Parts: sequence; C-alpha cells; structure tokens
Amino acid sequence: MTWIRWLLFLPPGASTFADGIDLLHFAVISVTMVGATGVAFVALWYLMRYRRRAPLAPTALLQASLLGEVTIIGSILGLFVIFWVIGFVQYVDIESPPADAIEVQVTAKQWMWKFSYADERRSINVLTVPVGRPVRLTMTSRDVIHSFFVPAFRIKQDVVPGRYVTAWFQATSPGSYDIYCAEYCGISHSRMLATVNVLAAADYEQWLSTRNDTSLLAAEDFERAGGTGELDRSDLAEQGRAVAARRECLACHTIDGQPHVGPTWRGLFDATVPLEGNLTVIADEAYLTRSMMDPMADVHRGFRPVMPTYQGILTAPEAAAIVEYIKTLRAGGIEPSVQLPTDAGAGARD
Amino acid sequence: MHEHRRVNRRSFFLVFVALIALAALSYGLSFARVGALSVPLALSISAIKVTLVAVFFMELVAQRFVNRFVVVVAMGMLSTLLALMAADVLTRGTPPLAPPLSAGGP
Amino acid sequence: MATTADLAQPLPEPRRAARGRSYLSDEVTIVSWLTTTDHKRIGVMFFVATTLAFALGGFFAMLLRLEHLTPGPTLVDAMTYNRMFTLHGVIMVFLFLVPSIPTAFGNFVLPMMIGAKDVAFPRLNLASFYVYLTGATLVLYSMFANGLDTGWTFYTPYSAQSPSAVVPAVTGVFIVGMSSILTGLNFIVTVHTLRSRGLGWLKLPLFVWAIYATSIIQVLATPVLGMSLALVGLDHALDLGIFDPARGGDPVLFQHLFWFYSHPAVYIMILPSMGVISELVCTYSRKNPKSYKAIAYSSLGIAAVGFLTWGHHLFVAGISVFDAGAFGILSMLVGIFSAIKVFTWIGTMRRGSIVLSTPMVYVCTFLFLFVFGGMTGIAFATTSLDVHWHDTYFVVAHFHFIMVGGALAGWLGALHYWWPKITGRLYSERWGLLASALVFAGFVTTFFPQFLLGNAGMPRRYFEYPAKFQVLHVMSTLGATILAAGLLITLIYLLASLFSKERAGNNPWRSAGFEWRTSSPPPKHNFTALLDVSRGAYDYTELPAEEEAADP
Amino acid sequence: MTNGTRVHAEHFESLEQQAHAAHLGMWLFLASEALLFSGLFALYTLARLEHPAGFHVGLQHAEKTIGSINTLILLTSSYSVASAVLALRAGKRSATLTLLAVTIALGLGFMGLKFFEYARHFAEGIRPGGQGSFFAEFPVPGVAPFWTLYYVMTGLHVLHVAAGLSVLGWMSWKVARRTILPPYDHPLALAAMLWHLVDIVWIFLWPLFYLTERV
Repeated sequence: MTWIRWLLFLPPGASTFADGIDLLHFAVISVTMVGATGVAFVALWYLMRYRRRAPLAPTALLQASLLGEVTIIGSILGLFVIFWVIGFVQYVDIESPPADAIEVQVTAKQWMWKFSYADERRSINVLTVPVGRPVRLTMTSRDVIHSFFVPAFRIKQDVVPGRYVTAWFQATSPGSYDIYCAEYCGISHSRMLATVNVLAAADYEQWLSTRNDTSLLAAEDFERAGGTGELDRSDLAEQGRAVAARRECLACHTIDGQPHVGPTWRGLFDATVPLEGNLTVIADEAYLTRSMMDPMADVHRGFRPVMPTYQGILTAPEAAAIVEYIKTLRAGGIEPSVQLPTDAGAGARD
Repeated sequence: MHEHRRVNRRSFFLVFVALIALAALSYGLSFARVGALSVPLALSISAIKVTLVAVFFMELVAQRFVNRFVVVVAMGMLSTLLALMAADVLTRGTPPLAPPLSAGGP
Repeated sequence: MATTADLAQPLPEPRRAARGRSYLSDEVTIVSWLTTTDHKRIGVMFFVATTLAFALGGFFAMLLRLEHLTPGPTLVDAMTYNRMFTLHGVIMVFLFLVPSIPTAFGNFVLPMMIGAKDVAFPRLNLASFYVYLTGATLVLYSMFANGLDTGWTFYTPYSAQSPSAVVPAVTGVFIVGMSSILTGLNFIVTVHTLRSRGLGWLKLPLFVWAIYATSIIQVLATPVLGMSLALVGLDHALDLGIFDPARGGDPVLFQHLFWFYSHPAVYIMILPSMGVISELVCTYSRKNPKSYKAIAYSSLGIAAVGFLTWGHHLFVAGISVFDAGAFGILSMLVGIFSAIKVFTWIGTMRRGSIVLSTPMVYVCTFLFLFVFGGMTGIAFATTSLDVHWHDTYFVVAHFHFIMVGGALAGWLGALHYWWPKITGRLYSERWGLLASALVFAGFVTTFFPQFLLGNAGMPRRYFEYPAKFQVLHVMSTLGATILAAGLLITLIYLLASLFSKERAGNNPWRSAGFEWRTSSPPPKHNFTALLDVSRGAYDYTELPAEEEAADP
Repeated sequence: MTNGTRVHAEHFESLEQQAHAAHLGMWLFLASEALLFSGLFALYTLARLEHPAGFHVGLQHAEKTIGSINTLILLTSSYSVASAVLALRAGKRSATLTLLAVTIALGLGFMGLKFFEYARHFAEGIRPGGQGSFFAEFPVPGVAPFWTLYYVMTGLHVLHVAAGLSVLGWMSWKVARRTILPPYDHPLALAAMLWHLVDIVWIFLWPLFYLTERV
C-alpha cells in the first residue's frame, strides 16, 4: 500500500477506511490511465498508418458492426457498474457509524472548529481521540455550510446549519492529522484548520483523567496567594494571557488593534464602546466581566452577536486574570504578530 | 393550422363548463374530511383541468407531433426534479431537526 | 513526421477578384452590424464578445496561479483572492463556456449546414445577443461594485449573507441564462422547420445533432438555474430567509436546484465541442463517420440522461444514502454515451486519409484529455472515492480536463477549421502546429499536478495552503504560463491572417460538408443555388467532378 | 401589406411553415416558463414534507374565498381568449376585440383582488421572510417558509399575469389596426397560449395555497 500512496501523492492512511479506498482509487486511476493513453496511442497510430499520401484520395465507406460496438460499450458499462458496486458498499460503511462509538459533538463556526466531549469537556481546533476505537462526530454549524475534512482518514462531511449530520472514523495509528474546512465559508476559509490528536490507549486514559486541568491551576494559585492576597499584578496578567490563549478568545479578538470577528482588545480598557442604537458604555472591569458571562447584553456596534457565553467555563479568577491582561494592552501593547485580513469587522455584515 | 382537426366554438363552451364544474368539485372537496388524500386528490383534479386547457384551448390536438412532444418532455423534467429531490428528503436518516441556534454554549 | 506541413497546406488558390458580394462586404457601417439579423454577423459578434470574456477569465486564472506560488499571501490578500476565483468561475462558465460554441459557430454554421437562408427567428437571434451583453455588463459591474466571493456555485446560506455584490451578479447571470434559452429555442425551431428539401434527420451533419441536443438542455435546464439564483438574490436583498435554516429553510435544497441545472450545463459546454470534433475527424480523415447513428443518438442520450445525474455533486452534502446510490449508478450511465462517441471517432480515423493540420492536433488533444477527464468523472461517481476527493483540487483538475481539455480544444479546433469560411483567409499552418503543441504541453503541466494535489488532500478555494503542497503549485503555475503563451500566439497569428493577401478558396480543406459548398465568406443568404444533398455531408467514396476543377 | 394579406417572411417557404415554426417556438418558451415554476413547486413540496405542521397553520389563514373567485376569473378569461382566437380566425374582427377586452378586464380584476389579498395579509402581520407579528403568535417551525413561498410563487405569477395582459393589449391594438387578419392570425394564437399558461400555473397554485388544509 505505501508505494501506491507514494505514487499518487496520497496522505498516510490512518483510518480503517483508508486501505479500501486507496486500493479502489488505484484501480480506477490505472484503468483511466490505461484507457486514455490507449485511445491516444491508437489515434496516433492511425494518424501515422493512414496519413494522407495523395491530396484527394477517396476512402472506403466503412460502417461499424453493431455487435462490435455493443460488446465494447457493454464491457465498459460492466466495468463502471463494478466500480459503482464496490464504491457504494464502502460509502454505506462510511455513512453508518457503529453503535459503540465514542460520541463527540462538533460545532463549526465561522473559521473555527469546536469540540465538546461526553464529560462536558470542551476544546477548540483540537480533537483528541483514542486509537483503535470508533469515534462518532455529531456535527452542526452555527452560521454557514462548512465541511469537516480529514485527508488522512479519507472522510469528509458537509456540516449544514440547522441540522445534525454524522461522520465517524476509527483511527489506526497514533499521531496528529490535519482537519481542513472543504466548503467555502467566507474570508478565512483557508484558515479554518484544526488537528486530530490520536493518542495511544494509555495516553488517552491519562488525558481523560486530568479533569479540566486549566481551571484547577488558576484556583490553586489563588489559594496559594492567601485567598484574598493580591497576586503580583504582572503575574496575573501573564496568567490571563495563558487563559485567553487556551480558551481561544484570541481566535476572535485580536491584540494588535485590528478588528476581526470580535472587537480588538488593544486599547479597549476604559475606552468608550459604541453599542447598538448609538448608546455607549465605558469598557471597565464590570463591562468586560459582564461581556464574558453574558455577551448578548451590550454588543459592540458593527459586530455580529455571535460570542458564546463563558458562564460556568471561566472561573472567577480566570475572568479577573483576563481583565488584567486586557489592561496591559492599554499602553502600547504588542506589535501585530499575525497579519489578519484588513476587512474591517470581517464577520460584521454591513 | 391543420385543416382536418379543427376545434370549434361548441367544444370550447363544453370545455369551459367542465372546467367550472371541476373547480367547484375541488372547492367542495376542500371542506370534506378526506385526511391525507386531500393533496393528491386536489392535484389530480388540477391535472385534469390543465390537460383540458392545453388540449382544447391551446389547440394542442391540432398541432404537429413535435409540439406535443415538447409538453411531454417538460413534464418529464418536472417529475424527475421532484422525484429525486423528494427521495432525498424522505430517506434522510437523522431527522432534520434544527438545534436551537439561539442557545449559547461555546 | 511523415505528414510534412506542406502536404497539410491546401492547394494555394489563384488570386481572384471577389466576384459575389459576401456577408462581410454587403454593408460595412457600424449600424448595419449592430442592427443586423444575418445569423453570420450575429455569430461573429457573439464570437468577439465571448472571446473577450474568455480573455478576462483567463486573466483571472493567471492571477490565481501566480497567487499560489507561495503558501502565504503573494500578490493579494484573502478578500481579493476569494473575489478573483469566484469571478474566474462565473465569467468562464456563464460568459464563455456555455455560450461560446453554440452562439458563435452554431449561429454561423448551423443554418448553412441545413441549407437554410437564416435561423427561424432572426430578430430573436439579435435580441439574444443584446440580452447576453446586458447580462455580461451586469456581471462585470458586480466585479467593480464590491466583487463577488461566493464561488460560482452561490451556495446558501453564505451567498445570502456575503457582504459582496451578490445581487447584481445573480441578476446578470439570470439575464445571460435568458439569452441562452432564446438561442436554444431558435436553433431547435430552425432544425425542425428550415431543413432544405430532401435533408432528412439522418442526413444532417453531426455538428447539427450536437447543437440540437445542446439547445434542448439549454431550453429545459436554464430556467431552474434562473429560479434558484433569483431566490438567492431575493434572499440577499430582502432577507427572505428562503434557505435560512433558522426560518425553516434547508440549504441542501438550493444545492439540488442549482446542480439540476449545472450538471446538464457541463453537457451544454461539452456537446458542441463533440459536434466540432465529429466534423474535424471526418474532414481531416476524409472518411465517413464509423457509425453515424451512434454519434447522433448518443448526443441525444447525453442530453436525456444528463438530467438524471446531478446528485453526484451532493454525495457529502448530507443527502440520504439511498439518493447517493441512485445518483451514482445514473452517473455511470451517462459516461457510456461519451465512450460510444470516442470509440466511433477512433474508428472513423481507421483506413482514412489523415492529414495532421492544427485542427487535427486539437482533435488528438481532445481525445486524450477528454477521455482522461471523463474517466476521472467516473472515479467520482464511485461514491466512496468522492468522499475523499470532493471539493479538493482533484475536482478542479477533473473539470478543467473536461472544460479546457475538451470544450476549449473543441473551440480552438472549430476556430481554425471555420476560420477560412468566416473570414475568407488562411492562418499559417506552421504557427498553428506550434501553438497547439504549446497549448497541449501547457495544459498538461498545469492540471496534472492538480490531480496529485487533490489526492494529497488540498481543498479547493484555499487562499493560503500548507507548505507541503508548494512544489506542485509551482509546477502548475509554470504550466499555466506555457498555456497562456500558446493561446497568445494563436491570437496573434489568427489576427495576422486577417491582413494576409492570400485568399482561402471556397473549400480549402476539401471537405464534403454542406457549409463548404458555398463561397467563403458566404453571401448574405448563404447559397446562390438550392443545396444539392445527393452527395452526403461525409461522402468521400469517389471524387465528385467539380473537386477536380478549380472551385466554382 | 396594403391589400391586407401578409406575405410570409423571406426565409420561410410558406405561411403555414412560418406558423408552425412560431407555434413550436412558443411551446418551447412555455416549457421553459413552466420549468421556471418547477423549481418553486419542488421547493414547496419539500418544505411541506419537512414541515407539515407549519404548512397546516399557514393554510388555515389563507383567504380561500378570494382565491376561489380568482380561479373563476382566470378560467373565464381563458375561455374568452380562446374564443377570441376562433373569432379572429372566422374573420369577425369586432367580436375578437370585445372578447380580448373582456379577457383584459378579467385579468385586471384578478390582479386587483390579488393585491387586496396581499394588503389583508400585511395587515394581519404576515410579511415575507418570516417577519411580522403573525409569526410571533404562531411560532410553529415551517410557517415562515409557507408564507415566504406563498409570496414568491404568487408574486412571480402576478408578474406573469401582468406580462400576459400587456401582450394581449398589444395584440388587440394590432387587431384593431388590421395588421393581423386571417390567414396571418397566429400571433394572436401565441398570445392566447401565453395567457393559458398563466391560467395553468394558477390552477396548480390554487389547491396548494388555499384548498389543502384538511390534511
């Protein structure tokens, strides 16, 4: 199998579907290559063999024999039907997830993938699955049609808003594989990347046992600092930056002054935020915390109300750390590390 | 037009009366308790009315074969589109329920 | 090569004063051109308009390829790139590939091939040209208004909420669709009612069969596209939420309606080229088609079965497994008719007297690339393989093999074949052979790597791509430059031939086709005498007397 | 043209061939118009399959009486335009003109009633796109598609009624000016076919949007 994958530039086969599909792929492509080059050579051969010698040579009136025609075409049709039968059997297998599969909820959103596992654990752009066990993805989209595509597993399924679609796979070798969005979904369609981390059985158990590691860490620091004691301010800001990164706030909010899906955090603290119906509000700690817990309360004008609530996900110390981090972005802040599209309010609909 | 198969005024009047009668029938049926049959029944009555209009009023009967063939092909297109699209919606496994988009959650 | 270029060069015609008035020299004022009802002039005007659209689409293609030289942003940012690939798609599909051969060469040659003076509704023909121009200007307006970034497929719900100029583009495509319906309608009525005396259906040239089948698809499929795009326009302008899932709509239904048109549309694009290839193979092999009925009826077969196969675009879109199976097997059926045609063409070349002129090079290009592209189409219909390939560069390579390798090769072949008949002048054979070789080489280097990109899993419509795909993208861009060079050379020597003093005779290729039995460029009403159909359009069995003597 | 008989266009051999070509062209055009509606009928069918409850609620609020009166109007107008074609063929010019006038009047009546119906629905808070107070009272999924499809399909139909009326007006002007006289009378037959198509589409729209709520 590996030389077929090398010859045809196929990605490594990391799921139970891969071998079957690659073999059928090789069969169909070789028939194609043979058919096309055969036709071309016969044409070139006739070109040479029957080239025009005298300018106006008459030629015999030849009629095809019906039998010859029907046999050739019948055999080709038979070949195509065989391809279809094998292909459809594999397709039914791809479309029917086994009952005992691990359940993962996938939500596609303009330009990110969100995964939530059975034990209320959530992650963004990273799907962690065990090797050797079937995983069933129940997917829906928050806005437009996306398409969950993992080349290494040979699976793809359009994620349609307004309904659930399912896809499943069973990884065969540990490693991390790319997830692409295959259906055009807007300006950052090509940035909607994610990875599948396939863990060996032991690592997966270990991953399962570490319950929600991030929140525990923040709470311990807080207690260690004597409960009410003030953590050193810069350490809290650094803590806020880590939490913001882990919770993927930075997927929507930039820190370099460029608006993206959400308003930028640079220079946000204490700024006057324009709301719908030309009201305004000062972006103080209360507003920032409230916007984290209940984002729909006062939406920044010009941005779509798509921010999810972090109620019950961000603990109090984490929220405080993020506010602290946003404060540090007031004075100067950091040069734009990533060149985001300049389309102001990319997600905003004008 | 072809001379031999002419449509004349009397047949038009009969067709008109038939159309009115069929309309009244489908109007009456709409009040009757026919349950699941109501849509196919109403549509078949409409189909009869449409063939009446096409054959007599549009003089399809007096025109050459190719004009009639065009009508048949167009109806074939319509039914293909309907059949294969309905087949998809009816045989979809997971029910197309719409998750509450307004619900939050990250 | 045994067939040296000079053997291919037709016998030079003695220079003669232009005896009869041709359709070009009748009246030469601009107004006479713009208000003409002569199908030949309308064909030439359509040819100029569609070629300009092709040039613009090609320009975008070149920009796309240059953009992909590096994984990150190279020339433009994401927003512009998305607008460029969409406009490349819309302009190439709706403004060039769908109209080009039927409106340009179909308009010019079809009435002459059936011995008629003009199409059935000449004024409607001119109206169709102006409707096309209106639609095209609207599409180009959307290019400047705010661009269009929904892809040429306009999938909802993104197309309903995209900030780009969706409404003008959608209205433009709707209007171009109306022009396509009017042209199709005109041709069907022409073939039915205006065949000259004694010209039965089974004596019609094969190009007429192909254009007839294309017109049937145009008339019956385009309205459904018009409706679905109008719904997208309404959705975008008035926020009607027809396909908005929050209000009970289902985006997959739009895909059904869109592809109900768009798959038959790919047959609208390829069938005329097949008609051209049938003509070229018979003329340059001086032989009757191996089985006339096979080619003629498979054109109708493609038109009929083509309407049943649109679901293979939706295998991963969330349709039911049953539907995927049904559409898969139906898609296999439609592949058969193309296979019949290819084998009949190859059979026609057997025991013929073949000359390798530029159109014949395009025939061989068509044969190899179309078979390769068509067979990869069969690979898609193998349902499970489509799961991996859908929306990757494998799809891009597949349809470019068919559209550029097939339709464009047919268009270029037709252009060279009927150039003497349209302009009365001969192009230079040497430059033609060079340019066609460049086009073939450029094409293969451009799109073969894209098959491999698709295998590796590179998705479509990606502005930035993972670095591991860069080598193949650079090869593809190199191929694109060679292809562009080949096309530019073709343009140059064809324009140059307009000014050459050398007149092409009435029948430079010694073809038995009906359109070659009148002077070139032909007079206003095509034939001075009634068309004599006793000698068939593909009858090369004995040398008719007048071929020996100089042309009439 | 002065002696009233019209010679056929120069690229046709006979008037009869030109009439046949015209009829075939019109049938093809009608086929494409019918297929324009087929996309919408397909959407209606599938939306009804996916949301039967919503359609049931929508149908209960349809103006059944206005719909039925409109059906009678269109059927009578179909009959009158068909008789007009016969009258012209029989050479009775004045009868043709009166019948065409009756048809146009009925058509205008249809449009008037239709806009009156739209106004009542707007008053009830039913607006296209699922906006309007009605959808707050009946939050059943599928009501919005019903009313949006109602507005789109009947709206497109009213556009075709208007187009048909203008063609009939143009034809009656030509009949009045004697440019159409037997044997050159097929243009009126073509205009009548357009009008019959408008009636045919309504014959299908009527049960779908007014009669079938007893499911």
